[in-house]
Amino acid sequence: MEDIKLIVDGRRIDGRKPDELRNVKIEAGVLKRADGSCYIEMGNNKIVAAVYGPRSLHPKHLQNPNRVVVRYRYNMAPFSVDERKRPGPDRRSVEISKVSKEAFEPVIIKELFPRSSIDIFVEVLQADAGTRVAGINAASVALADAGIPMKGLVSAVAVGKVDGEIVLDLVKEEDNYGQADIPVATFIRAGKIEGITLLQMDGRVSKDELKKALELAKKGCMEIYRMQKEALINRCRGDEIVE
Amino acid sequence: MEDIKLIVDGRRIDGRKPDELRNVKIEAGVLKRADGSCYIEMGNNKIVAAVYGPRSLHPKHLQNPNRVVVRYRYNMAPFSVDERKRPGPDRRSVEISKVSKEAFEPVIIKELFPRSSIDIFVEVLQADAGTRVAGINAASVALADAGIPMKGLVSAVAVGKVDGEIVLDLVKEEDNYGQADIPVATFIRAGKIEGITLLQMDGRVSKDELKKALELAKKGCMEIYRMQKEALINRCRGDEIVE
Amino acid sequence: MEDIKLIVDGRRIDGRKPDELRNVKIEAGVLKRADGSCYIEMGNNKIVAAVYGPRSLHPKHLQNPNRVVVRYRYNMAPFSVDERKRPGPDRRSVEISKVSKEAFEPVIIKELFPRSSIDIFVEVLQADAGTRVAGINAASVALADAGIPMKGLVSAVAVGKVDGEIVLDLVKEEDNYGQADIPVATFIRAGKIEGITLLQMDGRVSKDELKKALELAKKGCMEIYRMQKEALINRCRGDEIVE
Amino acid sequence: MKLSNEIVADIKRDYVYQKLRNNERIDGRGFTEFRKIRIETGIIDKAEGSAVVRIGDTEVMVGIKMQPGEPFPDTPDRGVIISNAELVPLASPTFEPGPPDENSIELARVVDRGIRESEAIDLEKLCITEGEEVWLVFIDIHVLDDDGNLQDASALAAISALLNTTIPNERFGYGDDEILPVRDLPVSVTSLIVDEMILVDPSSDEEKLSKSRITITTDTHDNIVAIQKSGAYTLTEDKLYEVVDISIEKAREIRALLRDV
Amino acid sequence: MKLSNEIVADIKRDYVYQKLRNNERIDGRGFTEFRKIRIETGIIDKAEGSAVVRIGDTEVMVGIKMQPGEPFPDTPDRGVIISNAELVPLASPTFEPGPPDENSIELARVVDRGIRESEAIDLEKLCITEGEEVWLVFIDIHVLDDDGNLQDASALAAISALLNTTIPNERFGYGDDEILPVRDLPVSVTSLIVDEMILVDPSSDEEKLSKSRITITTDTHDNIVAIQKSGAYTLTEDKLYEVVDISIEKAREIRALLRDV
Amino acid sequence: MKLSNEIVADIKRDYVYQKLRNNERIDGRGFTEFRKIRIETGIIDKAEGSAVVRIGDTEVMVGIKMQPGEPFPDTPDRGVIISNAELVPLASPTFEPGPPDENSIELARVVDRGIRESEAIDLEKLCITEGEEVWLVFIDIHVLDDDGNLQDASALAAISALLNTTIPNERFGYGDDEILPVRDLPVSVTSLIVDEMILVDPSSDEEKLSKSRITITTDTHDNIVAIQKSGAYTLTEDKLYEVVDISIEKAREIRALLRDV
Repeated sequence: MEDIKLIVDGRRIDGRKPDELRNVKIEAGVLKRADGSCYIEMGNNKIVAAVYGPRSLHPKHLQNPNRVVVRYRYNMAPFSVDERKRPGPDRRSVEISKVSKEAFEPVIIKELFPRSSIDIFVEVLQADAGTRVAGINAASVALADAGIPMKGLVSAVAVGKVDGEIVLDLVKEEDNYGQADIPVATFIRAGKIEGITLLQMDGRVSKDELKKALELAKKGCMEIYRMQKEALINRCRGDEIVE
Repeated sequence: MEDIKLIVDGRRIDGRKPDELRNVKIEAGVLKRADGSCYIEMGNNKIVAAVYGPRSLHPKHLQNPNRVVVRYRYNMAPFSVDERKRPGPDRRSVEISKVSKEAFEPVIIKELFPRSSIDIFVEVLQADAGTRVAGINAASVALADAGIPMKGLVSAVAVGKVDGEIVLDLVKEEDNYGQADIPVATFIRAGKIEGITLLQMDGRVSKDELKKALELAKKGCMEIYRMQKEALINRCRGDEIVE
Repeated sequence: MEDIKLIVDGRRIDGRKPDELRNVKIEAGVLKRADGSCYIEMGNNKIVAAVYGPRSLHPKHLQNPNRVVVRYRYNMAPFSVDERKRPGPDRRSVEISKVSKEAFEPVIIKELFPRSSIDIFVEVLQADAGTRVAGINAASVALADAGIPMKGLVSAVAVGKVDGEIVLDLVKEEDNYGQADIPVATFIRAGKIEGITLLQMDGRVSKDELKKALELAKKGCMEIYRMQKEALINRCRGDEIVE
Repeated sequence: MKLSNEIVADIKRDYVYQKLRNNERIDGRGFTEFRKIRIETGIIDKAEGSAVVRIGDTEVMVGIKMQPGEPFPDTPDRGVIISNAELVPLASPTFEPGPPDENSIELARVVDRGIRESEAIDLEKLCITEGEEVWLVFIDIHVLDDDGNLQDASALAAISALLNTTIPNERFGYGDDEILPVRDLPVSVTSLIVDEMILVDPSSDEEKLSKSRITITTDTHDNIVAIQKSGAYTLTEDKLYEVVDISIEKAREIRALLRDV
Repeated sequence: MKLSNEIVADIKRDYVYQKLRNNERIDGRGFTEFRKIRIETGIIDKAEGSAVVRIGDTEVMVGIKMQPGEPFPDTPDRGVIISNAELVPLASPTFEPGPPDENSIELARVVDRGIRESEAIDLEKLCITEGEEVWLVFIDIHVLDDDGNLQDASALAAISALLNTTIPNERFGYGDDEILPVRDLPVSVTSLIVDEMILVDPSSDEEKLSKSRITITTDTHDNIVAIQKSGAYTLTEDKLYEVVDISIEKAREIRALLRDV
Repeated sequence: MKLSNEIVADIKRDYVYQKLRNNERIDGRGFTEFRKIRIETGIIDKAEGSAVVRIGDTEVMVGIKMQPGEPFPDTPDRGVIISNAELVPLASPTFEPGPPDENSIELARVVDRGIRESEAIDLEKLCITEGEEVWLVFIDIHVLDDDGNLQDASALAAISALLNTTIPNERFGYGDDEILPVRDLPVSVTSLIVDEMILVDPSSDEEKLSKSRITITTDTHDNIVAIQKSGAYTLTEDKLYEVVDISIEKAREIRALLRDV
């Protein structure tokens, strides 16, 4: 497996340069019933996110008297992967849901809605590496679409090491046969990265490679951020046209 | 399989005519602990039903402040079918429980017992096609035996299409190799059918065949109704003797 | 299998005499977070017990307004037996937890802590026959270590029939190939056995053999009782040294 | 927060009902008129077949996965259909995470019955080795937006996805990929009964008025292949036959859309 | 509603207890007397064996199903017994739907132990191919009416059903059907301890007084094959031996009934 | 009872925090200092390998079980690692019985990632028959006492137990037993972020102040093989690199202890 060349003449297997994102398409407000929603395509990932809330939380013992409870459910459709996935949460999706929730909690202004919940649902309809970061990008737009008060947006990408090189936004083959995968979510306020709210890594990198990877991640997150803002602006325009 | 002849010279594999019920035996008040109960044999089906309630419903969030909550649990004993059934509800029994509950709700006078529940339990001890309708027939008598206020009785049969003919009360082979199976429950008040409270169908019939099938179903339900009444009368007599 | 000789010249396969206990090591107060704890080795059994409580019990509907609720969870580590045990309770551990809880309830003074719970947790780290009685011995010390008011201690052993002889404290091979296994827990107050609080048996014994077995069990329990007391005394001494 | 929500819901329900009493549906449709139906297929490359169906704002995705597996003992030479529905909480404020409840089980089973009883899939062509290996066809219904009438949207998405399905022979070393043999087009039509009125293709606002539904699934020959009365109500025979007539007619219209897929 | 129910229950409990203090059981039985026992077998054709046992108003059905399956690695030449009890909510107002709780698990395991330890079934005769295939014997205990002493009713129904069981060789192509080889008749006798009194075969009214039970299962040679102390109480040795004597005697009486099955 | 407990907890939390503000940890440690680490191996004979690790009063046991099983289709010639953590309620007043929650799943998965990504186990040597049978390596993490920093204690116990593991070839008839080939020593170092402070190896009292943790796992060549930011907080890059430097240094110290195992 290690003899597969994933980068040839500076081009990756899908023709991208190392620091290039896949095609990204973001659309806000795609669902009627949800309070906020977003559809995202990041390469071959197809993901829809919905937000409900703030809404009253039951049973009562789950409530927090001082702030809203944020819940996050990352879920894969059974047909989203090569081998049919059994419905329901597995260990991987439980972990992803946990760290994704933690990526949003520092950004949501939680004190405004005591005893309530904000529920974020992410459905992966088709998966091709980087679903957790794509899901976070969609969830971020869905939260804004739902009018949830936030200090900024959360924008996320995966970076990694492939054929010894640091690359942005891995596809499945790069994830499987590369040397490292590093999902990163950043909190961006007014066009400025305030810090990292999700960071995981598996693989093998030196400290210097990690630094280089995070530089690339920041570049990628800023690009995502611009596309998220654009999707939200389009959404507002759409609303205006309707009205 | 399609070449098995299920009707020969107007007689079905168990010797019945197309519009004939299997032997039916109904006995009310067979259990001590339940508030009402009934044992039924419909052909080789052997089923016992019990009713508990109206009784207080916990936890509280399940209560309805305006009317009683009707619950229905259809369950098959592990030894009731050819291949041992794993204990616990499967998808089929969940669906049957739902539509059976809905067959009774229009007939039970629900406003009298707010915040309470009426629990109907149906245990299939031996199964031979038509268990859901047999279970409903038993449950109907058990409800009356429990003294639950009702606008009438629910009487049910399956009709179907076998070898191109519309027949009443299918046995297993007819269900497996026939062309249609149509369970029907009717609400009968003072000897008059008020309407249909359960109706399902799978197979293939024309609209005219459906009409013919429902005519036959009504006939069957009226026969069942008479036997249910008889069982209840016998039950009262039994009580008198005891007292 | 029955031709394996388990007792030769009055000596059992591990060299013990029929009325001899395995090596027992008891240490109280081995865990920091628990309110009381105990580690026990009984032969190759390695077990740790912890007690939490009395503590408030939630959800409320589990509370008893008149006395403390005692809960007991016997659990085997996946690596404690030859073939890896799947994590989580199985039917055997549910039954053991039930009868072990019942072994303690007559001894704990339950009226002092209404609406609260005392939670006893027993983790079997390595199993070699007699884990339930070893667990009870550890739990008994852990309860005392937690300062739970009790009328006495619970001391337990298994007795059994091996090669036709009544023996004390069976090892795995004796349990597997012997003729009977009888776990016994006794309630001992001020050095006197007040009665039996756990008794199970499977195998085949006559009434006389049962009597003989219980005599041996009482002897074994008294020995265990002395070791439990010693462990508790050592624990107090240890506390003094620290203070 | 809950209280005012409930008041708004009550007012809305009254409004929908008053309109109906004046022979109007709130979205201006005729009583037997479907909302706009849109069918898209082939959106999920990872699936052997897929479709998204939108009926008004209701949106359901179905993905088909196929894999070799064991046949049932009593049908050793036939493929196996396994239908499943997930009412994921993304799709409605009333859906909860967790294992399928009675509503999602009923939804999947009624879809399954329509496909199975119309013999839409030629299961005998899905035998690999008799008695040992056949194709399992997983029909996974994934509801994305519940604005009412999930039953018809799910059934339509299922048959649309099947029409779009390829048997992945190559991946498992069984020769060239083939088109899944679909030989009938079952279409389900659901009506809501409100008082004496029949409302075809109810929206979620209308479903709040009443849970008295009936679904009639018909095949290309106008035969009825599945019926499901759902909800606690008494149905008269006359009403039933009226619904059957409507359902046959509506199914024909919808089937025409399927022919373009 | 609950409150008045509880008051009635308290009054009843007091009444039962006062009678006992006057050396009377409410149904007039002697302290070591069983209620009327009725055994019916062969009622379920779909099962390989079946029985209904009634002890007074307590009613338990047991069905036996047999199918070929893998032996345990350490007993490659022996059949496998799998016992299961369902305390279905039909049988008592206190039973809840759901997976088996500690009471139904204990019930099934104590029944299982009596059958296993008495070697009632000749498991070596249930080997089909050593190390590969043996008969699995499913003992499914289905409680229909719980008027007390489920333990003895279940054990008696289990052994009665086994006596009535046919090995379904034909269905699986292993030659002619055979009678299941049963070579012992374990009988369990349960006593309730109330203060210093021993109440054999407690009714549900009596079980409300105390949960202090002990079950002694004996074989045809009066050997003890299973004991289960159940309930949070302290048992004295004297009481135990008294119970053992009673249980051996009662089991002999019940075993006579089994010989007529 | 609960109320006064909460007041005590608040006072304690304040005290811990005030000390920190004065540059002191309550147990007197330096900010990058670990508590005393003790490693014991080989305590469980029934397991193929085992270890107990104590970091201060935190105590974690890991047992390794090995058994033959099927490889994953995409790695037919490699053994399989299965990691599992049980946060049994014995170990902390906050753990509840029940299936693994998000915390125990995260714990196990981060341990697993360190071992997997460092290629600590030579999985190719665990192939028995390519594509058919390989060794399954079960890493079962059993937490006994949670006084903080379970993550590092679990990771250290896991690699210690692996160093102590024997492949049980004999039991399964595959020749002589062998030592499990371990070729790297991944070590994880967890820091708690409190305001701008970095607290290496947080105790449970410190974990009550903040849930903002980061775990860096490094291999023998000081490469980073796993990172997990855990907790709802914003991490700055500078802080991250500071933590990475500390973690590499601390891991080296701990790895020296492992060499004596």
